[in-house]
Amino acid sequence: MAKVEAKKKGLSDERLRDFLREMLLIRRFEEKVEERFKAGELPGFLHVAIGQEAVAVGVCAALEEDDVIASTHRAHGHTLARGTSPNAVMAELYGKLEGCSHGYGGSMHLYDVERGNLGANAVVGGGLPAITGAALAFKFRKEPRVALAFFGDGATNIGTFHESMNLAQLWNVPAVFCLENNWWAESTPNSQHSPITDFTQRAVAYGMHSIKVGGQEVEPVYDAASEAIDHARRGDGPVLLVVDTYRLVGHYVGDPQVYRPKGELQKLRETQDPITKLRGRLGLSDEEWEQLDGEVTREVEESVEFAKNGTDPAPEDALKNVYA
Amino acid sequence: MAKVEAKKKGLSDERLRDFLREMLLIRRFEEKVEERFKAGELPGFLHVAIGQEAVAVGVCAALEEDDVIASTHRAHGHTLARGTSPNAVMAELYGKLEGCSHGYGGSMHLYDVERGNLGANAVVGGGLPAITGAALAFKFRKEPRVALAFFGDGATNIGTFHESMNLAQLWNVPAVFCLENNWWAESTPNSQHSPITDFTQRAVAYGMHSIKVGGQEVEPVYDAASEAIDHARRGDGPVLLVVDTYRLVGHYVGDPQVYRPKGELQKLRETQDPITKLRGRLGLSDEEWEQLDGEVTREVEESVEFAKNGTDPAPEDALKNVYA
Amino acid sequence: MPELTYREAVRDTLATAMRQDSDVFLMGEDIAEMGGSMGVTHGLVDEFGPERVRNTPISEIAIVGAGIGAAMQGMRPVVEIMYEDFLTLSTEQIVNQAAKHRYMSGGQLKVPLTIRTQGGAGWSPGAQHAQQLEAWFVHIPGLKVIFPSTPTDVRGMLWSAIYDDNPVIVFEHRLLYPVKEDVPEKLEPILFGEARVVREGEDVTVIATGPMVHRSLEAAEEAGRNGVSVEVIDPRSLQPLDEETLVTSVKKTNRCVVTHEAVTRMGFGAEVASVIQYQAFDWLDAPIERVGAKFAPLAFAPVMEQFLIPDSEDVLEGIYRTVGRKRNGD
Amino acid sequence: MPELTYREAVRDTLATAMRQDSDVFLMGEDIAEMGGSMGVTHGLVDEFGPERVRNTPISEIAIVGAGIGAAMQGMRPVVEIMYEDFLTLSTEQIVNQAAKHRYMSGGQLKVPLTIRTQGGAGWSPGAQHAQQLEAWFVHIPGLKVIFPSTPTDVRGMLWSAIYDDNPVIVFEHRLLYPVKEDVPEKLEPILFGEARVVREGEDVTVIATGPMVHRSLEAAEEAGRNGVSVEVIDPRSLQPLDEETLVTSVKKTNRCVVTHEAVTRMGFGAEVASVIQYQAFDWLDAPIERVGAKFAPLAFAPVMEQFLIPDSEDVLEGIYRTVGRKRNGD
Ligand SMILES: Cc1ncc(C[n+]2csc(CCOP(=O)(O)OP(=O)(O)O)c2C)c(N)n1
Ligand SMILES: Cc1ncc(C[n+]2csc(CCOP(=O)(O)OP(=O)(O)O)c2C)c(N)n1
Ligand SMILES: [Mg+2]
Ligand SMILES: [Mg+2]
Repeated sequence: MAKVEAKKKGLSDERLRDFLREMLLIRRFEEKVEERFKAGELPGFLHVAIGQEAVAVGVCAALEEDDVIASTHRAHGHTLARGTSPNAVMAELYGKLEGCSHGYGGSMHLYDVERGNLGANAVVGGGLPAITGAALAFKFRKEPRVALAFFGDGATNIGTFHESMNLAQLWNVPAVFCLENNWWAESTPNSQHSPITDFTQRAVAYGMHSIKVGGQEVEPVYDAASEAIDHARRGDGPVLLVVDTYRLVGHYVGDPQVYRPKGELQKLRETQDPITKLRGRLGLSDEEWEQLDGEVTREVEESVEFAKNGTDPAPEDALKNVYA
Repeated sequence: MAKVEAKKKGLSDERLRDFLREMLLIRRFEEKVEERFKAGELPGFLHVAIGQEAVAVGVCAALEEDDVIASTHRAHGHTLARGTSPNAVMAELYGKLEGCSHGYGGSMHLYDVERGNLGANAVVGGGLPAITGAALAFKFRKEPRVALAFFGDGATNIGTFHESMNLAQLWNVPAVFCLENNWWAESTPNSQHSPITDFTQRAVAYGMHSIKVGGQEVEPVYDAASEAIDHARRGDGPVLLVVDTYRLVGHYVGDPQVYRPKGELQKLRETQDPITKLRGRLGLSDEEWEQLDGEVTREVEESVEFAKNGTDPAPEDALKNVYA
Repeated sequence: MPELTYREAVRDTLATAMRQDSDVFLMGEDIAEMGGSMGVTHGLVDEFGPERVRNTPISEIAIVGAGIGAAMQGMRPVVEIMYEDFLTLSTEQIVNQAAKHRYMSGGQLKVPLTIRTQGGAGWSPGAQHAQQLEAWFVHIPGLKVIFPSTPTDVRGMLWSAIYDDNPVIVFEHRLLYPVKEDVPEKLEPILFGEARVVREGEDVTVIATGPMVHRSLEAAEEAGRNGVSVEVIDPRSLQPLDEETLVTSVKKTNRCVVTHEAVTRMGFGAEVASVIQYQAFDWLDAPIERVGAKFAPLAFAPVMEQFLIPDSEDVLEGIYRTVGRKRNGD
Repeated sequence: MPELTYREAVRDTLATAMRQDSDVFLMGEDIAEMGGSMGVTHGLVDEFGPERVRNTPISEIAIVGAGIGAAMQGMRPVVEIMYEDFLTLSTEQIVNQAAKHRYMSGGQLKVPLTIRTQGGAGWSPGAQHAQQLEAWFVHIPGLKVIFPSTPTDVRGMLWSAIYDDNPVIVFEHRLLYPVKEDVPEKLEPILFGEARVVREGEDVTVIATGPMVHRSLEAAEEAGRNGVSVEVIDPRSLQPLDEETLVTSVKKTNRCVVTHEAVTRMGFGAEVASVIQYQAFDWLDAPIERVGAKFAPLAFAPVMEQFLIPDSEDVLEGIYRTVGRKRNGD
């Protein structure tokens, strides 16, 4: 495993401000989703990524335009960070034709193929084999592209993870396996789902290169992701990128979290908020903060308006798109 | 990983002679199977374990009577070593009611529940989850029993292997995962199925204890297996026992082995025959050898007679045993 | 007669079995503190502890397989697969192992394993959280398959599943969990292979499973108001199947509608229709109607989802088609 | 007109596609030097190299999934699953992923993936190496399912599968590989959804798949000698299904036998029988007969195995039952 020091090439403050904006946009978007769900406006069920914004933003920023990703049930952040507009994501959550999956997918199936988003997956580990296959296609075609899968710590317990990692390393394809370790799989803590706490150990089984980084500060995440992605793109093989992070909310919106140790959440929210950290790092004045917050909040509000004004599919549309 | 020295507590020559007898019995049994298959007497298709006799014998000798095993498509050796009579195994290969699975199973589904053989599995990796579950039952019931799964190097690529290992370690059950690494999965060499050559690396992913030993000498196999089994029985957790060995025949009976490098087989047969090695170790005279060989050969011949004189099931028997 | 929801009935059965029998234990994702994603096992970990109410990793094939292994040792594990969609990850162990160990061993082994799972659309869970796959398992000799539709049935049948010496798959349905009913004071086991005549009638037999039992009852009421007398039968256990009760009813009514929430094509209704046309051929006055989901994955947007899955209107239309008249007699 | 075996026809199609199209490649266990466990891909690695004829680890779920990923990038992978029994390990990716990506993305994606597999009893492979599971996949919207029974059909249909923009599962059958036939000089694509009338007849329609097509032809000859004129139809593609050809035939003959090697209960024949009874109700003079495997896993001992799986005798009996007379007119 390579140790990643936050390389002191250093990102410009401007770039970091862009990251902050993106992270805050995701945060406000997720909060709005919680609110609208509780208000009974959103069908289905939802998972938000509050606390994990630096992972989505840091990793997606390190990708090139032609790269592809696969996401998970906790998909809003990845999708926004990959460039899909809040309008398109929110419209999808409202089940509208203007949604990024045209109302067919929903929260756990956000797609944006034009932006290299091959889709969020509601089956844990479900997206990993396809990322391996996409990377294989890039290798076949000698295209300098990388395929990256997001997944959680819980997903490392499923067979698809194992088989995909083994295959990717064996075939030396340009894939990055980005493990967002938030220490929980729903209500099941690390200690009840995995016999290890250092997830880079998973990579040893395949002789795969791994990189571990803390996920609450966006700059090191970006650096580590860049290193992993470059490694894969160079043809040096796939990488397991372990990002240790925190889920600062319930598993799903409305989760009473009876299983969570009292106080854990409060403490984490106070000490491990990636947005607070980045704001501090940038030394933003209250005024600057208010302005930024105002902007993204408006963007999110507008996405709700956009979504509500969107077009409902016709019932019979349900019979379209079954086959190409 | 613990390094296992062939502990010089040393097995008595008598015990080793028993091992040799057992190994030779398996060898002659397998040769007979090849012969009878080629003569068109045996239905279905068959995998023999010539070259791997020391693994079956060394490992099974280290088990207690109340322990249980699960085997693979290459099951004859394990089954004989676990104490099922050649008669019962041969009768099964002939599809007779006297067979150890009463004609319902066949070569890849040899069972002998009375002797703790929970069955051979024709699905690669198929038996591992049940071994984990059997071990869990022992733990529940506080019985000092161990459950052991045999499987091959190829099986380490399948999801059931991963999930079973993870679960076994997480729950600290008395299971031993005995990997018979013969470097091939059918026609696919190690280099085309696994990105590693030291299979103890697989255990690191679960923080599982592992032991590696060469499989062509029965004594170290026995010692390593004893250590692994004791470890599990003591409650110290499951163990991955890697036994590096050689398949001195084709994958299946009749396999032309077009894929195998010229000369490999010949060389291995000359240098890596576990029976030759043990015979040398014991310094058996030609006379002693002839006598032993005569005995086991007769036993095998008799098993063929027994099988041929066995009872064919009635056609309608096929509708029995579907439900308990 | 206590009133229980379907959810409580499942919980009550599990608790009762665990209280009397140390061989019974539960495994599944998030079944402990969280009580499972549907809250079914809520509170059980407090009474029975985390060893017997085991949270598992996300390892659908291994937990079914571990259940098989424990069952072969004589325990009676109840494994929960959170959604039927994830059963697709366990099929190898269910189909090749659980279903066949007894057979392949020539009768040496038993696999008293219960697999509980749930699914069902109607709440926009999307295409990977609502499939109904019971038909698959009916195709596999060695498995038993049940799909109880009421609190009383699930209580009695889950009990029988736990104490069956064969692997049993119990299909529950998301939308049935809150359904309430007075149930017998004492848990009464219900044998498999006995269909339940839910409502008697003379003109048409509706054979319905799971949520469609309730939707069919609504349709039957409405049809009754229009002068069509509908008999509703719930097979409850799909394997073994009580062909006799179904056939007897159709021989009386001469008309049949089969309905389930799963996709119509190759759904369980295909088997039922085949059995009925075969055994009641001379009694049938109209083709057997099948009412199931239309041929598409489950769309997210509620308007599309509703279009795909069958409701009481669809059953009613099936009833009217089979009695040869249009809705409202026009 | 060259003569090809079924095995050679598959190989010829794969080679032809790979020659003309660098997007086509093969993945599967032991498909390179060994040519697959059935020798189907024998020699292809020599012509196309190990990159395009890729041996894989024993990773059934990942290789199907990798096929999905490559297909989403516009390649046309052909994945081989050695035995249908092992498809049970891939079902999650087939059912939740391959079948649904297009739909869940609202039409953004295509998954031009071909999955070839084979199974079939009759040579004592035991209970885990001979199951026929085609019915499962017919239940899943988004998949296409074909089961060609002759060299000509497999050649033309495998071609169409490779060039279909949807996931297609190709069921081959162990005992069909050596079957020989004169095939057209040039590979002619065969569209899905067109059943083939294999033999014309007036009295009974036999709808048969895979090896049962051949066994049904034998039965038809024998029935003919006894004065019963049998039409044999092979649907060839099970999804989409050419209902019209099947129904038209039954409307002509007024009698129908459906046969496949898979277990009868919940087998593909259940769907066919349901469709026929519905659409040809008024034309049917007898209940539709289903002839499939009896309800048990596949036993090893040949005498038990033979008892379980249907042969031409069983089809013949089905034919005689449906025309209302016993064998040999007694
Ligand atoms: C195969 C499968 N099993 C179970 C579930 C139900 N489920 C949804 S999310 C989740 C936990 C996932 O944990 P992790 O991978 O760590 O992701 P996180 O939720 O922490 O982001 C589970 C069990 C599922 N979606 N897929
Ligand atoms: C899940 C599954 N996939 C494929 C096969 C076909 N198959 C039978 S044995 C074998 C190779 C197994 O290799 P390994 O595990 O190393 O055991 P060995 O044959 O070397 O003893 C394969 C691919 C199978 N039986 N099960
Ligand atoms: Mg997590
Ligand atoms: Mg091997």
